[in-house]
Amino acid sequence: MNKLNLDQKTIESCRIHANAIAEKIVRFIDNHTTVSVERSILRLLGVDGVDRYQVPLVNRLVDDCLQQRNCGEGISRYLAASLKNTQRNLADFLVAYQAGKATLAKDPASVEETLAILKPWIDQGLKKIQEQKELRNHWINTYGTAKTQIYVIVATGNIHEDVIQAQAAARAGADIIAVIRSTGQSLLDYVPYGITTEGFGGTYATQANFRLMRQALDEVSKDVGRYIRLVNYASGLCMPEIAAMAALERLDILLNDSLYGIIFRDINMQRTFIDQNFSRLINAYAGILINTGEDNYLTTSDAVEEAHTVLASQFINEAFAKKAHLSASLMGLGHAFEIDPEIENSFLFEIAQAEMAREIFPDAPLKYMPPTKHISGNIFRATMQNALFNLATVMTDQSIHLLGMMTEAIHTPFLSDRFLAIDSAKTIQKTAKSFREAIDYREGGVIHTRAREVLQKAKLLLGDVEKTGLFNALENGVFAGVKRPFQGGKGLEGVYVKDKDYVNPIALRMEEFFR
Amino acid sequence: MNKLNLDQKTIESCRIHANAIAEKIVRFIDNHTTVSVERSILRLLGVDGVDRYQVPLVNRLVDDCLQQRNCGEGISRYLAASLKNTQRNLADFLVAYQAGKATLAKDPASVEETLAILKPWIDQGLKKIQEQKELRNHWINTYGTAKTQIYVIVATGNIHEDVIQAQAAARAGADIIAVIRSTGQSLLDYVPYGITTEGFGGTYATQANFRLMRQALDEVSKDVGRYIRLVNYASGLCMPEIAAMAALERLDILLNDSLYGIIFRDINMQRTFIDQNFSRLINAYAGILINTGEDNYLTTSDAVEEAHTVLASQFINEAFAKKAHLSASLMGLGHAFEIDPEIENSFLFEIAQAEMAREIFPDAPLKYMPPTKHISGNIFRATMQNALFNLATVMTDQSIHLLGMMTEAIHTPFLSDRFLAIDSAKTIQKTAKSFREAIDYREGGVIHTRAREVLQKAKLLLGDVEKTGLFNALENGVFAGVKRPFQGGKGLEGVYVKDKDYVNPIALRMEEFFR
Amino acid sequence: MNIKPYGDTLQDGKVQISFTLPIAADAIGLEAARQLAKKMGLIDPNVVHQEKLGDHFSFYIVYGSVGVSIDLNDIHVETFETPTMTREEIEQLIETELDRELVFVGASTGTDAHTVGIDAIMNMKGFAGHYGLERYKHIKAVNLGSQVANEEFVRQAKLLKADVLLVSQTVTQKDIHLKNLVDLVELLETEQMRKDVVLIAGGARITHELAKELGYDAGFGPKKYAEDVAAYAVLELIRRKKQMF
Amino acid sequence: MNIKPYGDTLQDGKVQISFTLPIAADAIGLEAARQLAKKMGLIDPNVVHQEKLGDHFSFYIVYGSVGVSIDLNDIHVETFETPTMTREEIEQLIETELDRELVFVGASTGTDAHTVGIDAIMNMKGFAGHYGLERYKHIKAVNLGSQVANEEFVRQAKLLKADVLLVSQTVTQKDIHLKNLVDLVELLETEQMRKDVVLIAGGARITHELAKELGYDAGFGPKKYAEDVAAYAVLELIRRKKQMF
Ligand code: B12
Ligand code: B12
Ligand SMILES: Cc1ncc(COP(=O)(O)O)c(C=O)c1O
Ligand SMILES: Cc1ncc(COP(=O)(O)O)c(C=O)c1O
Repeated sequence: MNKLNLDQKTIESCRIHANAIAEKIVRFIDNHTTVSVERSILRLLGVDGVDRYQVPLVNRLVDDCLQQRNCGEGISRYLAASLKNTQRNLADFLVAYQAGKATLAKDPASVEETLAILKPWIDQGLKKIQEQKELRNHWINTYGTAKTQIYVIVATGNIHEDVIQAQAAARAGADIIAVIRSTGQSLLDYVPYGITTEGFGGTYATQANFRLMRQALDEVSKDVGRYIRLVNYASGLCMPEIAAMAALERLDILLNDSLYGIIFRDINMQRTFIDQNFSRLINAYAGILINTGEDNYLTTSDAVEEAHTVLASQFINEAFAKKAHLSASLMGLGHAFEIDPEIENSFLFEIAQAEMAREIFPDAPLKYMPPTKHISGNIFRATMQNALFNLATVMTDQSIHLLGMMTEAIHTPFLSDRFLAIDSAKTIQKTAKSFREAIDYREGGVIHTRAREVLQKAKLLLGDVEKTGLFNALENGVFAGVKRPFQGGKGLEGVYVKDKDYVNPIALRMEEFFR
Repeated sequence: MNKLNLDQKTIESCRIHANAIAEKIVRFIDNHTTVSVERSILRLLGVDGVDRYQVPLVNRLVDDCLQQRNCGEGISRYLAASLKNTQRNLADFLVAYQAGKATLAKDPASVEETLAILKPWIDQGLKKIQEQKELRNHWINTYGTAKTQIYVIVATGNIHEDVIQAQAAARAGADIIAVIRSTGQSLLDYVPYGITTEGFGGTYATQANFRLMRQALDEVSKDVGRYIRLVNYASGLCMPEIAAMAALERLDILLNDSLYGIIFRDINMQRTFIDQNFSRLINAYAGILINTGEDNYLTTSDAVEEAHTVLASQFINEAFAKKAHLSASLMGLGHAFEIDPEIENSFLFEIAQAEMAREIFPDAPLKYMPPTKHISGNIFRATMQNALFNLATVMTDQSIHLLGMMTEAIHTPFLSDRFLAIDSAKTIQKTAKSFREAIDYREGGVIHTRAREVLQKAKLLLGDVEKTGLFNALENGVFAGVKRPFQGGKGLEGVYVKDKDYVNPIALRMEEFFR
Repeated sequence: MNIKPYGDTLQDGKVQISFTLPIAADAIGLEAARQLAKKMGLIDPNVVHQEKLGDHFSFYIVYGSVGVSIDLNDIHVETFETPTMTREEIEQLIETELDRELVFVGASTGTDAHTVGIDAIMNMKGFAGHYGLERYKHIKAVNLGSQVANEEFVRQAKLLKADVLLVSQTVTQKDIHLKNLVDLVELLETEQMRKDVVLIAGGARITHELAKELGYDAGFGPKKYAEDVAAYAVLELIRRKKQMF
Repeated sequence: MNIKPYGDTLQDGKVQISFTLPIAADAIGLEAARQLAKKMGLIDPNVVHQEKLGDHFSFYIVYGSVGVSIDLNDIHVETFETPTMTREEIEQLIETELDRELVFVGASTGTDAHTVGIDAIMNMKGFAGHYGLERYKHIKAVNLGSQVANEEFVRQAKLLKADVLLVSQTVTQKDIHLKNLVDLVELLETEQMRKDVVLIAGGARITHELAKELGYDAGFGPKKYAEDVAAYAVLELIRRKKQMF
């Protein structure tokens, strides 16, 4: 039952605008590839490992391709040619390549040849993903999914310490564990390798770390009788690669949003839209839920004035996700409880925003972020703010409930911070269980009025963005007030126009799957 | 606008039962007096001070009366006779009496003579009270009264330290300061004298302490532009005496409830109902708001099962208050947020209870107590619980908002505890300002249903109590599950049947005022 | 084994502290807070919050790492882990080892009006799902209620021939409970009854260590229920009985 | 003057502490918590809460009185009370004492992506009602944004002939900010630019003391705004100018 009775026509208009906005970008995307897309293909074909300077083989191969050849033809065609020329299977070729005994072919194979030669590895990669997907579905069917899932982060920098804390959190009631990445990883144009024990404000996302944590969570899932979901970030310069690794290692959720990278990490917009599209295709194929980053806008710009930008961005993200075959059930659109509590009726504004998201995206597993910007070193006040947030989550029936920490303004969570947060969230879930069904928003009340206003403003904004185009809009700073030039930012050098004979054999097969 | 639409007929029935219950007790009260009532008369006539053993003169005089004469005739008649016999004015007589140079008259004066002789002192006492009342009204008219007033306690045992903390709290936003009494004071059959600097879990209630604190609050009231109200306890064995002192020293609110004394302090029920009646008359005359103690029941008995006893008791307290001429605007009926948060939907039960009280007693300045029983040493969890309570206060439009302290399970409040509590309450008042007007309770939802149930059960209970009589009901343990015998408990020895020529000259004049 | 507090990494020593200082909320206050934390053993204390509490007070929240650690080998908890026994086991034990009705007399003494704690231990209904002593076979549980003066308590104990005395104290402000508890011991000694009873104290702020210090046989705090108390008392009575022969 | 923490009575010394221990939540844990509090100088520590955090960790909340006190005479806050000046006063000061345009170059350096802090100081709009440096007459404020490598920062500073460098650091986990801040000083020294600029650090966890230690001229933490920074920098530039003659 809709509690706000928002105007369906306005919502529809928003979707039409958003679709048109995404459409234009997708046309651009379709003509381009990036180094990271190419590396992801290699990863899904089974290329792994690093050289003795810790440079991943996938980077070595793609760099070779770049330096001597044209990446716009697609790494796959060179790889296929190499296998053909050397008459080796992939594993053997890689050993030889790494030992300097084989090089990447000078000329690419044809598209047909490529598909034929690589077929065994394509099959193998996709099969592995499908197996992981089935395994996940099996777990979920066995244990079910909480209506509101409790999401906490671990971020010690040391994966072993993270494991201890993740398991403890799961036992205490957490449903979802996110391993925050070390600051700066999103700016690296490669994915670090192996188990890592040192990071800053987070732990490096590596395939080995993924595997270690997945195993630990599977273990604890059995004990607690809940499937504990694992989260990482397919964001920054290696979006599709992380998605590929996540698909292979059965991560369940990925923070995955180019807009975040553009705005907050100054990643070049061309690069990251292209990367995002392939990463979302992989996610859709692997059944990985994505979380978008709209919540971050309000940490930078004013939460009262700019609330509609969050909604507008959610519509755009929805449109992009649809185009990458993500179903609504995998669109964890983000929003946040970020208004200054010193503003009169700000709690009601928050409720309006959260309820609006719920009503407009009824099938999306919305991700609701806690207050962060207006949390100070006063841990007691923070505890109070988080209690209000926890109640808002129950009131508006959010799906993914990222818990606020009392030490938000101080450090990444201590073990005890997480426990106290889980205690608060679970207690409020219980004590206010049927709150949503016990109240209605009064017609003309602050909540009602606010929701309408925000929706209206989002529609106008989307109309404008449709007119100027998303690239221009980003240049003009529509989101979070941050302006980014089309040619600026990090990673543009990794963008290539596709040759007319370009092929991405993985994407082909995945697209087929969805047809 | 009523948010629960409770059945008005059921409410009316409750009031009829409660009135009948109180009626019977009042008939009993009318035939009796107590040592404390008599001492109060003396206090209002201007008798003050202690002897060299720290025994108050009012106790000395009434004890004399008891030992040698019949208290049922009323101390006033003996005092009047003494003045007449010694041809002294009151002050001189008291000096002589204290020096052992005069004694209390052996025989009482007649009623007419008594009224005539004591008139100057009666006039003087009542005038003082009226002046204080006018002063209070002046302050209130100047500064207005917050819709929801923030109430905090000070309880250091040292009145000077209390003063510092009370002023600090007022500056931080508190509207009402209660000075908690030292444990055990309510069992003393006299009121301690003078400024005190040592108490246990509270500070002794003395007239000198009252004056000191009133002065300090007047000072700070001017600075903050709000009239800061002062609270103490007219409860225990000296109910009417404390009321008299409070009237003279311009206290604004008194905790004043015999049921509390009976149940939690094992005060004899006869004694305390008689005491209460006169204390409430004084309060009515002085414009002092009373707070009743129903909130305490749920600290002892189960808050879910016994919720209706709180409502029933509120009806009874209302009936008693009416009989003592207290207007609705002076009936600060008590209730509390006391359900275990681990119980499903307990927050909704709390809302139901609080909203119900609001709807049934629309003109009463309800006093809402924070969670106490279910607060543990986990100060962070307590902070969360108090946040929910603060929100409930806003949602249900309570009048007097007693703040919960994070250290409730540990000690009486530290200075910082009070600040953090005020910060939470004020922030939530702001952030959720129009919450009440933005939501409705859904027909058939948990809140609605619960309120109806509780009201229905209260009606049945009141019907039963009417049948058995309140004295019997207390013997049977209807409230808080505590049984108290009619002849048991403390203070019965201070109860006397009124002689047919008994007179209480103060009560006479006050009753006249209300006619 | 040496252990330190744990923030998010083993041996990081992280602790959180808060306190008020009776000075204004300025740079001097900040530095005073930092120095206080240092004196408490914090290395590099981080004053994460300063709040003005009126003009003459300021509140601080500090995080930091303590240098000190605790050697677990140095921890000697008086072996006072009461054996976990069920009500039935305890009843059985009384039957086989003592074979008589035991009398437990309890009260909240002095001016303390808190009964919920003593009721939790004694009354039929018990607390948090643990039945109280009244429900035990072979135990006569007499709950005198609250605000019972020590003299009255001792008088009743004598009268009822109590085997076990249960004293509850909740109000602890300015250490009022200490005085009250010590007075009772002295009174029992005067009356030459001390050795004839198992003397037990309880309450939210009572620990076994404290109770022993004050001359009690045992002390019980939060999260202790009737079966803990009964098990301890019965075993102690059995021990005393055996000693006598 | 000697001061102690204040609970509800002068000199009562009351503090609150919380921490986690890497051991189970049992009697040994309780005692370890108590002993730790004692080692931190608490007299009669009161462990008011113990909570099980999984099987291998336990959380404690402790109240108690510290024995130590702070002598206010021992507190020497480096006289770094920046004079409270308004924007207009600062502009005036530049005009009369320096008579030229000053160049302030700022950035959030290293991999730090937090811009809100440096924006608060530099951007037109400012923060919490305090306009930023861009709005000051006679100040050219160049905000390079975030994630600026030290090398790039120094290059721009040179290019722009910066008088004042403003460095913001927000992420402090595992002391990443220390490395970053120190590297910048070294780079400036290598480039022989250190003495030519007023070098200022800022951020939520930056204190003046820390900044000085790391070789900066000043450090600014929370609740500091453009006028504090500008006043300090301008006065420092004036001081240096006077010294030169
Ligand atoms: C309920 C309550 C009341 C009720 C009591 C009703 C009743 N029938 O008991 C009422 C409302 C009457 C009340 C009044 C007052 N209270 Co009161 N009250 C509380 C409250 C909220 C809960 C206590 C409780 O019942 N806990 C539940 C029981 C089950 O726990 P427990 O007592 O710890 O018992 C367990 C164990 O300790 C143990 N145990 C307890 N006793 C015994 C005995 C033996 C022999 C054994 C073996 C075990 C044992 O077993 C129990 C089960 O595990 C606390 C705050 C809090 N959340 O703790 C304040 C609190 C105890 N009260 C306090 C005060 C100051 C008062 C007053 C003095 C205030 C005043 N000046 O007006 C008054 C007067 C009472 C008096 N003089 O004693 C303070 C005490 C501060 C201190 N440390 O000294 C507290 C901490 C509140 C506060 N922060 O100010 N109170
Ligand atoms: C907003 C925010 C973000 C936004 C930043 C958006 C933006 N455009 O800046 C986003 C969402 C992008 C973000 C991302 C991350 N963040 Co962040 N973030 C915050 C948050 C919520 C608020 C910070 C803020 O803006 N404060 C408001 C400003 C005005 O305050 P301020 O910076 O202290 O500035 C004042 C003073 O310090 C001073 N000042 C500041 N700089 C300077 C410079 C000079 C020269 C001077 C004179 C003065 C000065 O003046 C200002 C006004 O008084 C804090 C938590 C919190 N509540 O504090 C976490 C927080 C800072 N983030 C944190 C982390 C770990 C991250 C991530 C690394 C997490 C991850 N691994 O994904 C990422 C990546 C970013 C990165 N690598 O830097 C941690 C840092 C932990 C630590 N101590 O190291 C915090 C504390 C959260 C937490 N508890 O984990 N974050
Ligand atoms: C979509 C998205 N990506 C990434 C991040 C994390 O930042 P980074 O990995 O760039 O440090 C966030 C943080 O909230 C996010 O929302
Ligand atoms: C009506 C009433 N009287 C008195 C008290 C305080 O208790 P006492 O003064 O008996 O210690 C309370 C406590 O809440 C109360 O509600």
